[in-house]
Amino acid sequence: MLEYVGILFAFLFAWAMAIVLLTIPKFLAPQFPSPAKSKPFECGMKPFALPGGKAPVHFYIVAMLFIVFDVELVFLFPWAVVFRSLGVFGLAEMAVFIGFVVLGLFYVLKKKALEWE
Amino acid sequence: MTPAQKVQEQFAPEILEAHVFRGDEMITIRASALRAVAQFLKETPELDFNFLMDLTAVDYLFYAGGRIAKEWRFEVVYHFFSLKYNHRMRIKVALDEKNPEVDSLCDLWACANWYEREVWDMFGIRFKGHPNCKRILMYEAFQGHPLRKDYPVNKRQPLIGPQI
Amino acid sequence: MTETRSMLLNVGPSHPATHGVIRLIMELDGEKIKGVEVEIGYLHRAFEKMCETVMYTQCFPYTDRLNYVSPLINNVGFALSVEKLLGIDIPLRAKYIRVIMSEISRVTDHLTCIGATAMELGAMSVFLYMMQAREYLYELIEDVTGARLTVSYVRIGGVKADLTQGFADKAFGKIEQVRQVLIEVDDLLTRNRIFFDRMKDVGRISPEEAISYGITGPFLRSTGIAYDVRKASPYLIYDRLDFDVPTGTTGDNLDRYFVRMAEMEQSLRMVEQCLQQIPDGPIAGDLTGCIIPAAQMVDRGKMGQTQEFIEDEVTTDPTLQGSTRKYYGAINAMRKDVVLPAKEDTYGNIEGLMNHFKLVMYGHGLCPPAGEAYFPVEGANGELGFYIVSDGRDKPWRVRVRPPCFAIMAALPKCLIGGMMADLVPTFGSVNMIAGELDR
Amino acid sequence: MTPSHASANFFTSKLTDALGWARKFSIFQYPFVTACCGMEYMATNASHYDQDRFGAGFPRFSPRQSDVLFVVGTISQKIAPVLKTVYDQMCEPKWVVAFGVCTCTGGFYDNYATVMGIDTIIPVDIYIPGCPPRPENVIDGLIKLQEKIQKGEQSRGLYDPRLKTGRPAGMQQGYSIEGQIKHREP
Repeated sequence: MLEYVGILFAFLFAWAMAIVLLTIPKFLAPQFPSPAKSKPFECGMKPFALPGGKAPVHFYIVAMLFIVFDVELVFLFPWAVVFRSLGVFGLAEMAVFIGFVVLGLFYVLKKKALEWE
Repeated sequence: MTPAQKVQEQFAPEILEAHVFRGDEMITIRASALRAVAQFLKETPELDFNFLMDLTAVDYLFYAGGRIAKEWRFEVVYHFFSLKYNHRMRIKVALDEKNPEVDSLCDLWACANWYEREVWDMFGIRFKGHPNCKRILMYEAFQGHPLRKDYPVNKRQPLIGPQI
Repeated sequence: MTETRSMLLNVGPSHPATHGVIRLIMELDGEKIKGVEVEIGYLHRAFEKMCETVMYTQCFPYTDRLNYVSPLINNVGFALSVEKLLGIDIPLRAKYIRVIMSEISRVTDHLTCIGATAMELGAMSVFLYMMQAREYLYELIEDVTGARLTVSYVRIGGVKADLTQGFADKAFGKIEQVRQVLIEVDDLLTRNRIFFDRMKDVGRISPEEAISYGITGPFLRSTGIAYDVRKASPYLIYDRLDFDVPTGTTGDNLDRYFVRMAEMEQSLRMVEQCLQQIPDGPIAGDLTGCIIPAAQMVDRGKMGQTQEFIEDEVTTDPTLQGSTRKYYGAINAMRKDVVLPAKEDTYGNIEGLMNHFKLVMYGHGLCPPAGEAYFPVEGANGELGFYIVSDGRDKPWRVRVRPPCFAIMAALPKCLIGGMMADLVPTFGSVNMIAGELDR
Repeated sequence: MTPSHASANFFTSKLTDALGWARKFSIFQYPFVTACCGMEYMATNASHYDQDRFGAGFPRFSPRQSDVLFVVGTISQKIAPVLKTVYDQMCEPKWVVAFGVCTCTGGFYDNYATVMGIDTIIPVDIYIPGCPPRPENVIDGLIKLQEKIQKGEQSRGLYDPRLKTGRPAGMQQGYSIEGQIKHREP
């Protein structure tokens, strides 16, 4: 149980840092809100469309693909920790896992999902 | 046969003035003849003016303090250049003060679009047939045409800031 | 029924990609550019109106703020146009000096253009190397003209001052250093995969479109047409120098980069040839010699002993940049109604004083004959023409600058439409739009 | 909390000094570059006259992330509203540096198209004269700005050009007499 205390402290420290950094400017920096300051910045001109309008579907596809490969990366971390003890068996297991994801990559490339047409 | 002589021989009635100064040939024509002359300069094979180098205007209001008489006030000046024959030509179109208007050459040379917008912006000379003859250098709210001789040099129309 | 609408985006005046003063209203379909509307005029400073309110010689400070990246070429262009109006010729040494300074100024222009484009594509170190190379050339320009950027060095009928002592070998040294930087940048950029892919086949323009838009300069030469004013209608002494005009083939960003790099090499070669061929006139540097103090000269003048004054040199006040008669004849046309007399004559004898008075007093000044002249010069972005109308009085009636990058900016939508949003950055960098020259 | 000098007790003065010190060496500048001064701005930023030695080397191109507005080059009437909007959208504490004589007083462009000095539209902290100012001038201006930041001062107040921070009303008028074309009777 004891070894998990480290993670708890890391967690608390992260929250503490976030809270401190967010609140310090409230005390130290001068605040002068004005209507002009709240408008979105578009190179000094009046923006055409306020943000939050509709976005084309290509962005969505690219975002989804990123999520898939990012999650695959997350699974590699636990393997990296016990890499030595698992030995060849771990390597084979991971090769299969990565193989499936690379198969997915080839499918995406063949389907031209990354092209911007 | 220099290009100027060819144009003079072709469009004799339309020409108001033609002279050579320091090696530059220039011909002043009436506004109505501009499209025909431009077509002629561009299409005839031995002239082949494929470059419209520059298009500007000059305001001759009260020229030289009145010592030199000028029947017209504005002159729109076209500088043509031929890449093949490497010769240049200057055509000037005389416009009086009441309604300075001349045909647009946007469809012959694409660069005429912006040059004509600038001449409209600076001199207030209208171009018939120009796709969108808006101001190009000054802002929309600007009143008047600054490069005219009767526009004082530091008469400001500020968008924001003090009204001086 | 799904209705798709393109997104209107403002790549507005204050944006790093548009170098601060151009507003592009982009019609975007996701990342693809469907339509562009270019809005300029954010740096319109009324150059042409100001030139109408000042005398001819006072226009020079305005001309070097036109294309402020290569200011000397504007000065030379304006001076040549007024000299054509006056119909005067300038001494050979002054022509050589004008060509040397123009070519150095052209190299600084290309250095800034390629440096800025590379920085906008992420190659920060190339920008710093290019700025370092530009500092070497600014040192050269500063030695001769006194200022780094806004030099106002050229005068109608000659140049302000002669080259300094030892300018030639210092210049050879600096040119060698700039060549080293160019080799380094060539290694860094030309075979760099990212740079190559970002620039290849981006912002293409066809030769017919380029001609129809009246584009000249590196932009036109990159499409394969070898039109260069220095070769087509050689002025000053460009017919004596051997240089070739580099051209590209496809007219895309990469070809414009190659054309500018090759042109820098040609310009450096030209400067070296000029420094070897220049007719040696007395260099302005040596100010010693048997000279009479000005006060003593005035006393002798009062007593009428003035015959031998013309040859004697006068120690003018050290703040008056010392003696100018030594190199006067070499770099100024012998026209009393155009060029200011040498310092010694102005303070030494009454003819010089009257000559100086007639030239600088309001209303008297330099009065070209009534008429007009157009003189094209090869600027860094293309053909830079000055069309001057004079009415016989001392102020120009109309000064019109043919801005080379005006036509290129008119053709910008042609290069951008169809490309991706990110292609705007390298294309705009290779257009080398200089706002001072564009909006005048 | 605008730092005031009157009766700053020990704690707040030490905090202001600490804040001033921290802000002084981490200047994020918004380069509002328009004209020829931009070339000298590049030279000042490059390796020879390095601005980064003073902590000001990192230009930020969004007013949200920058605290010093470097106005570099002539400000024409057309771009004046843009400059005003960018200034308004900057977060506090903010300073403005007028880089070059065109921004200080309009320079020799006394005509219909130029704003004669940006202090007629926004309050300015440091004026760097010169056309363009040599990089040494710019760095000297930067050091003066750092002293101002260290003291926590800021040219504040509504930019009412006539009264508080703008130049005296007399100076506002088009003060060049010579350049004016006498009105011509046709």
